[in-house]
Amino acid sequence: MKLIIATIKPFKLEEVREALTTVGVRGMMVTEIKGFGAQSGHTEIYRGAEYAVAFVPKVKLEIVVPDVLVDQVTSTIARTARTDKIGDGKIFVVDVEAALRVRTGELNEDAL
Amino acid sequence: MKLIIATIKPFKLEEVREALTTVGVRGMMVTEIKGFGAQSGHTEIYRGAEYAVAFVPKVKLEIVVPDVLVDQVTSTIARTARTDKIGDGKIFVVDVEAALRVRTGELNEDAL
Amino acid sequence: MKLIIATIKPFKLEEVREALTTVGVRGMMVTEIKGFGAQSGHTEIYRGAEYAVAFVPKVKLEIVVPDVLVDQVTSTIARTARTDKIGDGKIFVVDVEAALRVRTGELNEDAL
Amino acid sequence: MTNLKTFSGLAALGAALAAAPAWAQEAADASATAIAPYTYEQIVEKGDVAWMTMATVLVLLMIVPGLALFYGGLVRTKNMLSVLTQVFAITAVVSILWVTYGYSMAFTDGGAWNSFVGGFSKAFLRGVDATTVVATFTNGIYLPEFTFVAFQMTFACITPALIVGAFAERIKFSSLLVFIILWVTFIYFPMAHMVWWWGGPDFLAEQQTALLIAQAAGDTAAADTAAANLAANGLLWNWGALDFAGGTVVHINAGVAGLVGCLMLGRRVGYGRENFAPHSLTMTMIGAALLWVGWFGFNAGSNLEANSITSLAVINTFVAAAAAGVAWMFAEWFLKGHPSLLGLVSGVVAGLVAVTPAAGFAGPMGSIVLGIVASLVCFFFVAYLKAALRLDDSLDVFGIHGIGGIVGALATGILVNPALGGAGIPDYLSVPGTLQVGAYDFGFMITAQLKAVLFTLAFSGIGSFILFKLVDMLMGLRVREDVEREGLDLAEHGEPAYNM
Amino acid sequence: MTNLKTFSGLAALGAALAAAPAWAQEAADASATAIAPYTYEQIVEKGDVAWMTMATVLVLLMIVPGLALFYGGLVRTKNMLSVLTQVFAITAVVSILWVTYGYSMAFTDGGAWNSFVGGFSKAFLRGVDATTVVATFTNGIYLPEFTFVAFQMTFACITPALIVGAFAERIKFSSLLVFIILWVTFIYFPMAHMVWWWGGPDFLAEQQTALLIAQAAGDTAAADTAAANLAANGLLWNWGALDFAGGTVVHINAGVAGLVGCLMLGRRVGYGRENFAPHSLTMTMIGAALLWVGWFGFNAGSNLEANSITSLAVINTFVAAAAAGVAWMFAEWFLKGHPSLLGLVSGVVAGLVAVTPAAGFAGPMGSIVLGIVASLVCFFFVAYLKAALRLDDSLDVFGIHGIGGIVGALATGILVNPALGGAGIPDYLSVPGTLQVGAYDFGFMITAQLKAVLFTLAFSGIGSFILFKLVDMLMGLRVREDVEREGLDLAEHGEPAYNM
Amino acid sequence: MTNLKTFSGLAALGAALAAAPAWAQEAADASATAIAPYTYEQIVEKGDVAWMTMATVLVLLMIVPGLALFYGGLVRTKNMLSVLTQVFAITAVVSILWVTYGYSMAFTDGGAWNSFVGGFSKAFLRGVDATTVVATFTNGIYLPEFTFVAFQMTFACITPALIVGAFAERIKFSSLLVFIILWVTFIYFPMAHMVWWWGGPDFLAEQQTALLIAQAAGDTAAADTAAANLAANGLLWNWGALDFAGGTVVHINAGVAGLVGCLMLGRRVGYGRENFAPHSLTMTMIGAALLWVGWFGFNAGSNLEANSITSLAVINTFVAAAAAGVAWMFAEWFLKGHPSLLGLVSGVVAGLVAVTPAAGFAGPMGSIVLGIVASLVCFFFVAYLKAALRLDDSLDVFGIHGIGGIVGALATGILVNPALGGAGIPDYLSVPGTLQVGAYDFGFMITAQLKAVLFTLAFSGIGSFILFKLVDMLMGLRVREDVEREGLDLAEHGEPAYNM
Ligand SMILES: Nc1ncnc2c1ncn2[C@@H]1O[C@H](COP(=O)(O)OP(=O)(O)O)[C@@H](O)[C@H]1O
Ligand SMILES: Nc1ncnc2c1ncn2[C@@H]1O[C@H](COP(=O)(O)OP(=O)(O)O)[C@@H](O)[C@H]1O
Ligand SMILES: Nc1ncnc2c1ncn2[C@@H]1O[C@H](COP(=O)(O)OP(=O)(O)O)[C@@H](O)[C@H]1O
Repeated sequence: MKLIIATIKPFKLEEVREALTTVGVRGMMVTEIKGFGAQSGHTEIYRGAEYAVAFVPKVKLEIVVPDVLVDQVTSTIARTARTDKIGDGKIFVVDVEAALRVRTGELNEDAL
Repeated sequence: MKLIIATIKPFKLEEVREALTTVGVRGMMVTEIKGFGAQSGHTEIYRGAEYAVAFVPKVKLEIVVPDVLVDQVTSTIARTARTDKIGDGKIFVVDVEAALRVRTGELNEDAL
Repeated sequence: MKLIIATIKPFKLEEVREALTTVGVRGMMVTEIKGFGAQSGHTEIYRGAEYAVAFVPKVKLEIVVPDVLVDQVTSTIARTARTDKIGDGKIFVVDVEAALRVRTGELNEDAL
Repeated sequence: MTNLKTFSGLAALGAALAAAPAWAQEAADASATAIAPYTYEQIVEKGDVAWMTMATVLVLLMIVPGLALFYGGLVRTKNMLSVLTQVFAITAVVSILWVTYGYSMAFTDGGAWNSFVGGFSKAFLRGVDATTVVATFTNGIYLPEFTFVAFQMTFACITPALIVGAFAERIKFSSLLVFIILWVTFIYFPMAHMVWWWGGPDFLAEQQTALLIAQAAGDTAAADTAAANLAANGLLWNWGALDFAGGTVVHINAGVAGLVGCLMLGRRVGYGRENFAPHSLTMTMIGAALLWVGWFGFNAGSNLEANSITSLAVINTFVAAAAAGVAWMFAEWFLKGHPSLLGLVSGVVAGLVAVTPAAGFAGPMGSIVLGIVASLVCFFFVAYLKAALRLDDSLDVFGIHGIGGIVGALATGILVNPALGGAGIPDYLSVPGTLQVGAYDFGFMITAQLKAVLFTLAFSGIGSFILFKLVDMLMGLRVREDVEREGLDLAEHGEPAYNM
Repeated sequence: MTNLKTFSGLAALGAALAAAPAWAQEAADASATAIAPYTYEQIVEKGDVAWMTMATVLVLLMIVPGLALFYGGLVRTKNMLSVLTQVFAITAVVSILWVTYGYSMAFTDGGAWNSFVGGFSKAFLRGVDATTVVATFTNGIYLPEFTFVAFQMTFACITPALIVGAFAERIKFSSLLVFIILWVTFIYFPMAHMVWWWGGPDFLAEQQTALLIAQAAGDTAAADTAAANLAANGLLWNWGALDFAGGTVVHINAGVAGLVGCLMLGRRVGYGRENFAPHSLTMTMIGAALLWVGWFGFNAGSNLEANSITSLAVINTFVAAAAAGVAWMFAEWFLKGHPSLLGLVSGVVAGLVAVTPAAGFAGPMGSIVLGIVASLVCFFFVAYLKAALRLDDSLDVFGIHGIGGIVGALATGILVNPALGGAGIPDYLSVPGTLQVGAYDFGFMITAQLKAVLFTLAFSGIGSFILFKLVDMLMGLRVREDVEREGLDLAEHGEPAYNM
Repeated sequence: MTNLKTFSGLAALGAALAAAPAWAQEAADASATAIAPYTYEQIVEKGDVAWMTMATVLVLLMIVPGLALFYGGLVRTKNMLSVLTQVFAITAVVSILWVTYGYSMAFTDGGAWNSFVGGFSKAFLRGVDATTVVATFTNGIYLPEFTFVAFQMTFACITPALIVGAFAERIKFSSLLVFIILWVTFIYFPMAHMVWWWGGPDFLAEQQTALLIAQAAGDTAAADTAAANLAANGLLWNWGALDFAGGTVVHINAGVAGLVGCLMLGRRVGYGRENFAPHSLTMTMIGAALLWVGWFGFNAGSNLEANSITSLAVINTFVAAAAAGVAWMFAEWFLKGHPSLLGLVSGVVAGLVAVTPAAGFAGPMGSIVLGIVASLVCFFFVAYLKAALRLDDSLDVFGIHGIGGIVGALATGILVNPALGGAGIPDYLSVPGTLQVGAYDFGFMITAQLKAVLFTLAFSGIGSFILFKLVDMLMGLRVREDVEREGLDLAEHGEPAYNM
């Protein structure tokens, strides 16, 4: 199993989630994060005090999938999240050694 | 060392934290996330506009533990977080190559 | 490539980010989390009801870097985040198998 | 001196007199010998000034923070500041227009154009000072003109601010400001004049008496002058339309402008697919509550005096809102499964809108019925029809202010009937110098109200369309798509609402 | 005509007269020859109407958004909307009950039941119109009845809304609505009648004069009628209990009902283990501030006129709240280590509750002392006793309104003493047609206040118990455990408060 | 009886009379034979009481929740409660000081010290009761003294509360409380006395008449007494400085104290490096709106009566704020690229500050100009000069209240000119018993205003410095660095503002 970590633009979340459902993803964890990267943040001015905000709002997806699904999932995310503008995000893949479903005690791929 | 990633129901957090303390866990990172899975979200209606919210609030725990503790920790979480209702959550295990305590510079298992 | 997970004190974020930029880090994901560890939380009192809050606010950084940068990045974080008080945080290193930049389709180290 | 509001029995009577000297002649014959010219004093009472000052403050409270929060809570976090800024800026800009030329356009004689709009004789408040007064609805009782200027200023500010809800989350701020300046100038100030410009009870008594004397004396020229003076009111006032506190001028007017605006700007990006859920119903609750609180200034202040009718308007405003809130809540509970807070407060606002034209005319029981009916009609529109029409009136300006205003305006013509507990149609002419309750004529009243509603729909609808078009051609109405995605707060105003 | 509030010296005197004709006879003998029937005019002053209209608006501001936010901020995010909806819906429902039958039950003569409750002669506000008036506390000065109906309506709305804090985060919305409808009908309307129903100063002067004349003339029948009229007041009023603005009727009444409710519903899931910390003390601060602001309408409005006593009530209300806030803050700082905002505003509310029955009777220095004492007693109850008793009165309805109300009611009997700077006991009978300050009798006053407190505790306690039981049997009072865990907002109202 | 506010034409005249008996003698000769002692009645009108009661409530609304939210929204989340608690606690503490000795220090005769401060004759409100009255600005019209005590109490509460914005996010709560108690005692109460203590129109007419009679009769002793009485006003009042509602006493005073405080406490940790962005502009908007709403009580209440000048003050307050908001918005749009909400509301507050001393003296058009000018000056200070000076006046207390107050005070001297639409300089002496408009003398007026501004800057600046120093030595002003990092909420008050 692999843990796929993807960071995308927030308004793409719904679209990506739907696309992933169709390729068989049945669960994920979604976190609102602040992204730092090539896409630059905005500048805020409060009564003359300027703040350059280095971070932009992003959404991070964490999805554990069986090895066989990895390619399909990454390419689905890549396709759906893409807007061709800077800041579209990244996808990382990390190895997962074990998985467990709390409710049933099922293990590994059965737990996904 | 392993990184144990667990997603549980929010109201179980306090109970799980206490149980883990008793088996020797001395630290963790807790994040509020939106979970997507078999447990379905609710539907909200605003002046006639309906929104089916696909996500349910969950809490994600990330705990780095020495290899010897992995089983005990996962089973403790599994036992404590269980309500036998859909959405009880998952536990994933990922390998960690190194750890460091910022304050002291201690490394690996000493850092936990 | 490695995923460096670091948890630091919130007010150190800006300093750490700047320091990392100078050693060549060009992106990261930042999450506000609740940390549990040796640093104890505070106690709140509401009309006589006391709540000991076990968690303290922390910031979690997740940074994927080429293997060659790992040492420099961890040491930079360790140096900058350090205040010598309890709760300065930890750094963990996890192996990353693949990376992809959504916008361009670039892979692995090119994607960072 | 001048005054607001339509007392239609009288209007009808005045018009009839002007149009039918023969009939009037007969009436005059009977009593001619006894008639002396009508004289009167102008008394200003501090209790009235105290109340009207507070009423003015209450209407400002409705706008900021009231309306700003009510609307702001309903948009997404990323557009919160844009809505707050729009409401705040409109209030500031329009109040300046009001004292420079708006008051004059609404509340002076417009000469040849007097049916439609006033003139510029009081521009920059020229001639308005600490000694000038305006008439109330009671013979002999007057209000300092400054007090009236201030009270009516708040009405001019809130009406355009209501509109922004219809196209929230997508309009360009600069274009909105230009549109609003045009809209109050060409739509609001004339509408206020058409509905609320009249001479006041003493002026009418004076002219009516003069008419009778002239007729008795056979002095046709003097009779014509008096008859013309009796008819020198705003257009809708002369039609005999009743509007206690602004059902047509404020609510239908803003509702239609909103409808036109949301159609011309088009639907929001993501409409029907993305979650547009309110970012903070807490803020919406605060806003709705302050609207309710402030609305007592709006409705009961429109009585211009602190007397028992003021309190009647308070009770009507209270129970119509309450009944409407409860009605919406139960309708939603029954048909959609949950009694939501948003439903409850939407009902309250719908009830407040509907009772506005009726506040001093209906009785408390009539107001309860009015609240329930208006609420259910608005609920049906907003919860079913709007979705069916795929109308993206973001915050239901038309669905609540437009529809609620129409129901209220029509119902006012019914509930004013004393047989239904209403206050009856005011008649200042039969016994000049006193306020009589005129005979209630269902056909006349409902026609007058219907004409007023249709006129407002047409005038505001067409006028707003032209102005939106103009501004669109000049500078574009809508923000770019990526600005809309990012949110107007950062893109247009350079700040996020929250840094928590 | 009718009026509110207890002027006990007079009540005592009236009762004495009715009970002891012999004594009265003697008094009569002395002056019989000189007595003429008492006549009076009914003057309505616009300054009073202006103030009472604003006072009415201020009390609504206390409820929504005031109380709603004060309570809402104290619950967890997941229950925010439920509290807001409860407060809003109760206000809407009760206002409708008020105009349909509540006003009549509270403020009309109840015939045989008159000691306890009024009748239905003014149901649907029948007979109340723009010309009817009610007495104030000054001879000859009257208020439009509509004004009084509106002002008292807000009292009827806020009292049941106060109760919901006691069992917040666990009650079923439908059951709550049913309970509240029963509660105002069987507890609140009668209580208001028992404490505030009296004839007004002119009526009493008239009857007292008639009594003396009849006694001088030896006309026993007429004397009996007059004596009966003098005693035709509410039960607690006749006991001579003082309650300027509702210490018993509103605060003790709601506090006890809350206590009974929280005991019957049981503790919240997770009580003592989970963190029930307030989700937004910012909202609680806004609510507390608006309670303070609105309370001037509540307390100073209860004077019914705009005169120097109104301002005395303003000062008392201000400084009692301030002193109570400071006292709680320092007590907490000293005993718990921090001066918290929640402590400060809890003290302010406790002070406001305590000064309510005393607002027009005490002097400013007495009010400061009252604020401090009430605050410390409430603090002790809430911060120590409540925990010891494991009482889950979620938002301290009993701890603040119940306890604070009891302290205030008893203290009113002491602070009214002119020797302590108080206004003294009103006496309208010694010199009919004028308001005299009666002699202060500590034993009598403290007994009267104590009786009033105990009666309210018993009546409201037992009555509320029966009504809770009934509703529980009918439909269950409490939500299911998983609903409570998920939060009432989503489960009961289908919305979350925030989507940030 | 006593009263507030500077009517400088009269002050100047009074001073001249006292100083120049010879000149007065001549004046006296002309009319001596006809002069009778001046007698007058003291009429209290309920309309005035109604309005002033509401004005009092409105000023409290400005403080809590108004000012608390305006400031609170601008700080970081971790310091939210500290700001709310500071504002709330100051209000509570100062109100108690006010009734115990503050009112007496401000509004009684100070004997030998009378130019600078009053005495303790009314400490604990001794001698103030339901029958005592104070003068208004109209001959023969009086206000219950309780009403005046309550209204002025709110001014005493808001002024110190304004200061806390200057050193928000770093002051120790205990030290702040001690400082504020000292500050109101040694700075505010004397300032109020110096600017607002005078005898009232009837007292002046009485003394002026007595002076003329004494001079005609050649009774030097009596003439000297009368002349002394005419001059027995506060220092700045005698200089002829105009301050309708507190430009000097409240705004410059608080602004300077804030400036001194922020310099003495030093900059916040992280100044210039960390992001100090406001945590909730929504709260700031609510606060700004409530400041605007409540400011009508502040400015129009300062008229003490409900008449046309009240409404003039309402209009001026409305349009000055509006113009100032729009001016700041456009300046920011043009120079910084975005029209921000914070800019808009900052402008509104700057306009409100500036119009405060002018509210009843200027005309509406003058007020618009004043709003624009004051706003641009404040904008320039806050957006450019402050950054250049690296001044960490956290919430711009000096930049808005200090600077705006100075612009307003000076402009008042200009805009009062009837040639510019102003109300003119009041003169009660030329025709004793009536209010005349005195001749306008630019040089005199601007000098008087400038002297008042400079005196306030010096008195408040030096006095505040000494008090800050004292408290710093005694107990330290600033929290420890780690407390500042963690946030004052948890460290000082033991609670976080939000648990969402
Ligand atoms: N494949 C997955 N990868 C990552 N997280 C998952 C995955 N599947 C489920 N989750 C997480 O586990 C939570 C519970 O899963 P769900 O399918 O709803 O119920 P159950 O735990 O009973 O199987 C989800 O809300 C989500 O946060
Ligand atoms: N090295 C990295 N490690 C972890 N996350 C990264 C890294 N680089 C970028 N990111 C994440 O990806 C997001 C997008 O990256 P960015 O450089 O802005 O644009 P692009 O995706 O077009 O290359 C960032 O906001 C950040 O959240
Ligand atoms: N075993 C662990 N796994 C994951 N995170 C941990 C672990 N131990 C500590 N942490 C994180 O590190 C933070 C700091 O740890 P703590 O024990 O408080 O102090 P120190 O860093 O000085 O050892 C914690 O708040 C928590 O977020």
